[in-house]
Amino acid sequence: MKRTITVTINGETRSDEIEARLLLIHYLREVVGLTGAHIGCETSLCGACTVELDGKAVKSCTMFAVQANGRSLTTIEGLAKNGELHPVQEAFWNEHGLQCGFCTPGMIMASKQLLERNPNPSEGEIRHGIEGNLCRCTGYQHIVNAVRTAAERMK
Amino acid sequence: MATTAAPPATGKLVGKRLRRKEDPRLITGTATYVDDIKLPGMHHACIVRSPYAAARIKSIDAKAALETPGVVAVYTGADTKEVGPVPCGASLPGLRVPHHYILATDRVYFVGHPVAVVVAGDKYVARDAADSIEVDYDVLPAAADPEKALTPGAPAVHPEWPDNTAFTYHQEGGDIAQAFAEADVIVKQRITSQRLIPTPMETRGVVADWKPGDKALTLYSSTQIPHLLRSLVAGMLGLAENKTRVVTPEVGGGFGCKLNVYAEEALMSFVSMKLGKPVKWIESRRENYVATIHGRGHVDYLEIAAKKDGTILGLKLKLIQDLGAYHQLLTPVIPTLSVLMMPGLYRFRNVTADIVGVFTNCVPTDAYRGAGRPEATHAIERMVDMLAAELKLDPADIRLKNFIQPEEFPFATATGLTYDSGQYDLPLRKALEIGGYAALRAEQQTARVAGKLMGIGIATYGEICAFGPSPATPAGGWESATVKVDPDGKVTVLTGSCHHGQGEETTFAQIAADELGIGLDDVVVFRGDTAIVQYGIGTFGSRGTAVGGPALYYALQNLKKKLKRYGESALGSDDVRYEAGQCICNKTGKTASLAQLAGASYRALKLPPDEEPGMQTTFFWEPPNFTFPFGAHLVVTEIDRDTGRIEIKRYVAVDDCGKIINPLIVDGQVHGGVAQGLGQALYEQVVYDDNGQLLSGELTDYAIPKATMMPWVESHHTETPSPVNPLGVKGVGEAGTIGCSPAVVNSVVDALSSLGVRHLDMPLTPEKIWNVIQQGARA
Amino acid sequence: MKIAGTQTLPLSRECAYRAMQNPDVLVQCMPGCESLEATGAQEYAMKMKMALAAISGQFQGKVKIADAAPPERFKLIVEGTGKIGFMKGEGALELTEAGEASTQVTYEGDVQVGGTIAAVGQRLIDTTAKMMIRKFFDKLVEVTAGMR
Amino acid sequence: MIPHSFDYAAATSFADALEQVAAGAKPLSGGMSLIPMMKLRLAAPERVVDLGRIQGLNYIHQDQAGIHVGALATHFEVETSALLRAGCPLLSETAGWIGDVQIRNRGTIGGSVAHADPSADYPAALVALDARIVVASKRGGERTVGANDFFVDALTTAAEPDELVKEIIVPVETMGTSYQKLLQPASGFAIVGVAARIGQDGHGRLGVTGLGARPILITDATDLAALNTTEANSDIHAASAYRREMAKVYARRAIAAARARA
Repeated sequence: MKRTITVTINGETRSDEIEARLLLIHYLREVVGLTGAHIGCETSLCGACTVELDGKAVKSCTMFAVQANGRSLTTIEGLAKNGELHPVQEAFWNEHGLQCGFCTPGMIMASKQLLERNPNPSEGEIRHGIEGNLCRCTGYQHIVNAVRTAAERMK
Repeated sequence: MATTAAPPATGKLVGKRLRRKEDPRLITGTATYVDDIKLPGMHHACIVRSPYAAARIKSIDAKAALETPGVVAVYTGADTKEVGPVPCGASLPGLRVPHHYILATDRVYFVGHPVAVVVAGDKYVARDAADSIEVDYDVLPAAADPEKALTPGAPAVHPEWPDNTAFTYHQEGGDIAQAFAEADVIVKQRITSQRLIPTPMETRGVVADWKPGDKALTLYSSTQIPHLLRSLVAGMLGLAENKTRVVTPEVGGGFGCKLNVYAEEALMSFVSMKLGKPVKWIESRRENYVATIHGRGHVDYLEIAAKKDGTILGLKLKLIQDLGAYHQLLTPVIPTLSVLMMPGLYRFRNVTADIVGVFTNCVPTDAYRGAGRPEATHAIERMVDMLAAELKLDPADIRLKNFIQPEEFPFATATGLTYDSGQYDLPLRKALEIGGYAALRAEQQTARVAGKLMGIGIATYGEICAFGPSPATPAGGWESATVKVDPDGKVTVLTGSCHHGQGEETTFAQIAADELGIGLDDVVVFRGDTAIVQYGIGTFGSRGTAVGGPALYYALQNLKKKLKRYGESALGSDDVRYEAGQCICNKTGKTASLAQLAGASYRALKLPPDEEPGMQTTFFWEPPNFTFPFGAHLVVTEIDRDTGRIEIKRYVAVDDCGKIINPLIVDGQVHGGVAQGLGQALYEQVVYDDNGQLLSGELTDYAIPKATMMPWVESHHTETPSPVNPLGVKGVGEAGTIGCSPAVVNSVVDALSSLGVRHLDMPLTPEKIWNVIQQGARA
Repeated sequence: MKIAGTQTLPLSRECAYRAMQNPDVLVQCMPGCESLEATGAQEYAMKMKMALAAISGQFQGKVKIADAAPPERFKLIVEGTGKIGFMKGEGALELTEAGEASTQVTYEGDVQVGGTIAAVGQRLIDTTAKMMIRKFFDKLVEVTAGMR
Repeated sequence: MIPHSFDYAAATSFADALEQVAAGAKPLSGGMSLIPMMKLRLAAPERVVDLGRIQGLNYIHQDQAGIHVGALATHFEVETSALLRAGCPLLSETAGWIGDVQIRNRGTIGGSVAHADPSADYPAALVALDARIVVASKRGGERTVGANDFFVDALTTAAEPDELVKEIIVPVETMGTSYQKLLQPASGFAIVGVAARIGQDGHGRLGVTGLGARPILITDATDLAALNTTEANSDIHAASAYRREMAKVYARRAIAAARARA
């Protein structure tokens, strides 16, 4: 049975008719056409699908799209404003916080959440803040650097 | 911590710590990976896989699936028998190659073996229908462990070869009998290098798009080898290569597991050709763990012979390689790379090695980051440490004593290689200095007195990179580059390398910009589309920059020659030089810019003598040799006696990858490599039960390192240029992985040596260490 | 996976043995078992619905009793396959008298699990198997209460 | 990755949720356990009732009975609640160990407690705290179950199929507390986790998760002998013997840390 949901995504409100079992990540990627968030597992461990739901980082593979009805989402595509990269994006670029880039959108969203809650994180706090996001390329060190420099920028 | 910035407008870019050109699309979520491709009329495939490691297929009932609304087709092995087989690119004398159908026909050989494919307009529907397919299996006994598979009476993986032996291989050099006869001491050990799952964050994925009108196939695949994939898939399907196009979009990590040709690539092509519609298949992580190759899977029996003073005389190896059920593209050659690397950085010239390749009812093994070299290095570096312990020598001293010396290069090894260049003591001495080795040893003494288990581990490694001279590789070991200058003077590089995260859009642009004297932003680097890029080999074996880079360099030299000839024509002089983005007349000082020269070449009004119009060159470069990077890693650990948990207190990596094009990217490669080496050393482990069920079948049970599990890596370098190529580069993709695992294990064994421990196999889980400590305490 | 344990039943050994061979008793005691239909001597086709919190799945399989040596020992073989995986358990049960109307059952066996449940359920398989055995015996005590 | 079809309804109130659960719907709270199982098709409920839109059930407030934590309070809310951090820091500390940031943002205490995963973190704290779990049904109204009685077996609680967890009541703390956890590195679940409440005299109680099918309560923290005989789980990540020893090691650590805070 299909139902209609209304969601605000990156500031724009839209309505779609969907199946109850449609996962939020599939809704974003295939219905809305925002393919920035990725799918890297089915056990909610990799974090590649991380988006913000009402300001909180969530794994969009572990939510049904119906659960987002009436709520507000921010995806990686919504971070840059007026052609200006978000400081976390800029920092990932400057510090080489990515290689293949597949985990990067989720990693950036998790890092953004981390800095919103803790503007001055230690190395350990950064590592804990992104432990829900797996990266197989970087060994995380340049990501840690990126979050640190983003924190500086955002002060 | 060095912060990078936008590159300078001009000046030398090679050697600079520059941020990457490819990143803007990746950090904004606007890059295109396979799963992001959406074609008109596209259908979705779901694959039914065997839950059994060994079974006869009695029947397949797809009636319910075919009746599911939205399902357009179901295919089984009976439909696809004519396609393929899945290719094995390796040839070894006497190699037994089972016929590898793209879908199982009468029998399944491993958990995950594809049995049927369901196609529907909607992927949710395809998944539902796949569930309704009933396969009746007659379950057979399985052989899941390579050593057990070799014992008489073990279940035969392939009934036609009851001994489960796919091949045996022997190589020797020098006089091993003499070496062992002269030895004062012989150390023996069984050392395993466990099966690992490569786990790129992006699983595999394929979109096949058959255009019935053109009778042409476009195959989008997350692969490291687009051109080889085109050749091989075209062959599997009986298509002409010029009617087969492979497009490699963004690739979310490969680490060797996408250096392959998989059943699904041909299967989706087959389906698209049958249906005349584009078909997408995206591997789930579950599938990725059971159906994409695994790495490693060694059991090594080693013996090292030495003099009392620590001089190494020779090494014997018996290597049992777990191949899995089939040969994928390079499966049987991976252990032969281990044999090539057996001498490591050491001067001894006597080796003998025997490999037994064993079939098991498990997913095939193949290249995973380092492919054969981490296994070899791990074994040698453990043996050297055990030898040092036996002789009560310092592990650093015994290495320094045995290193090949700088004046001995090029050095011919006992395994038939010629090492290009090296100053092997440099990274070790540097690592010891940075680590404060003497002070660490003193600290360790104090710690021991206080009852603490502190360890200091050293591993030095040599690597064989830049695969490779064509005679040494199944498909050709050269690489290609095209450089095009458009009429506006902007430059496009088409490389046959197929980077997937290594940053070659940036490093290649640095090389091109420097050679042409233009800015980084004036260069675009393009790869991964066989319809656009000239034939190439691909990115693996640390060859991207080490083989693709020189190809680009030579293409640029030819381009500069051509530019000079146009410059001579434009400036009316034969005394012209190309410099800083323009041709300059040495006599008059008059100049013609790159844009003017390129423009003139396309207008073709004043063609230089014997010159063709257009400003483009292509170069296929055949490397004369491999390159041999090297390095030293030093790891300080402390072990919690109560729990067996290992804490890494210091990690110092000194890597020599020849000339460095971009230090930022090189550090990133080292960090990532170390993470994968550390994964093997401490966490990662494929667990098959005796029936061939994969128990570590998801990220919930297979632990790749998280941010919290990684130490801070102090990454340093020495730079010994390679004489093999004009850039002096050697390659760095696999270095960290190779150096890491022996350094970590040596450190942990060092920490536990006071309890009488001389060797431990990976992964060093807390439970394993705790058990060792309990035994030590009892002893 | 190896399983082993002991359980005391408040029944005489003969009684306990008979109960454990009785398909009407087994169907009630095996967690999730919906039906047992005889397909041969001491061999039954089984339908089972496993439900453990949210985890659920239908299994089809068979139950077989082998090596019967009444009233001392027998072998119980249970196999089931379903969409979420398959399991095969083989256990040797030994009954010893433990006083009047009390029997100690010692079991030892091996459980194989495959498919999705094996690949993703590692953390829970051991716990679940033990729980199923516990439930089996608890129910056996309950069901046989009137048989004394 | 793709679940079976199901009927979905969002509960408009707790009463509505009870009605739907009584009619056979599977409750969906944060979904952190249920949705992965549905994606792997290990779970296939025909009807799902979404509790996520019930207003106000994520409360955390204090009265004479203790601190009341509404079932829909997320792990993040429990972790960061000023009231809990001051009044029942053990629960906050334990919440901070669950999964990762994203999971703590979505997962709820009610969902976790109802799921009763043998490796979950909360059960250790709840039995140590002697917390009370309020469950409710349309049929029988509300009843309160002590935590140690609530966790019955692996994935099995004292709640009937038509009952939902409504709130958890924890005491206002008078002792020093600590939660210490040995992580399984892949999943982040506890190989063992020990919650301790210890007085200055070193006496107190412990809750242990991960060791057995259900959390183990030790009422006398000076005597860990019970851990020697408890049935201990075994899997590819830790054999029984190691788990048992680690339970003792982490118990000692939790006791020491808790006592230091007493």
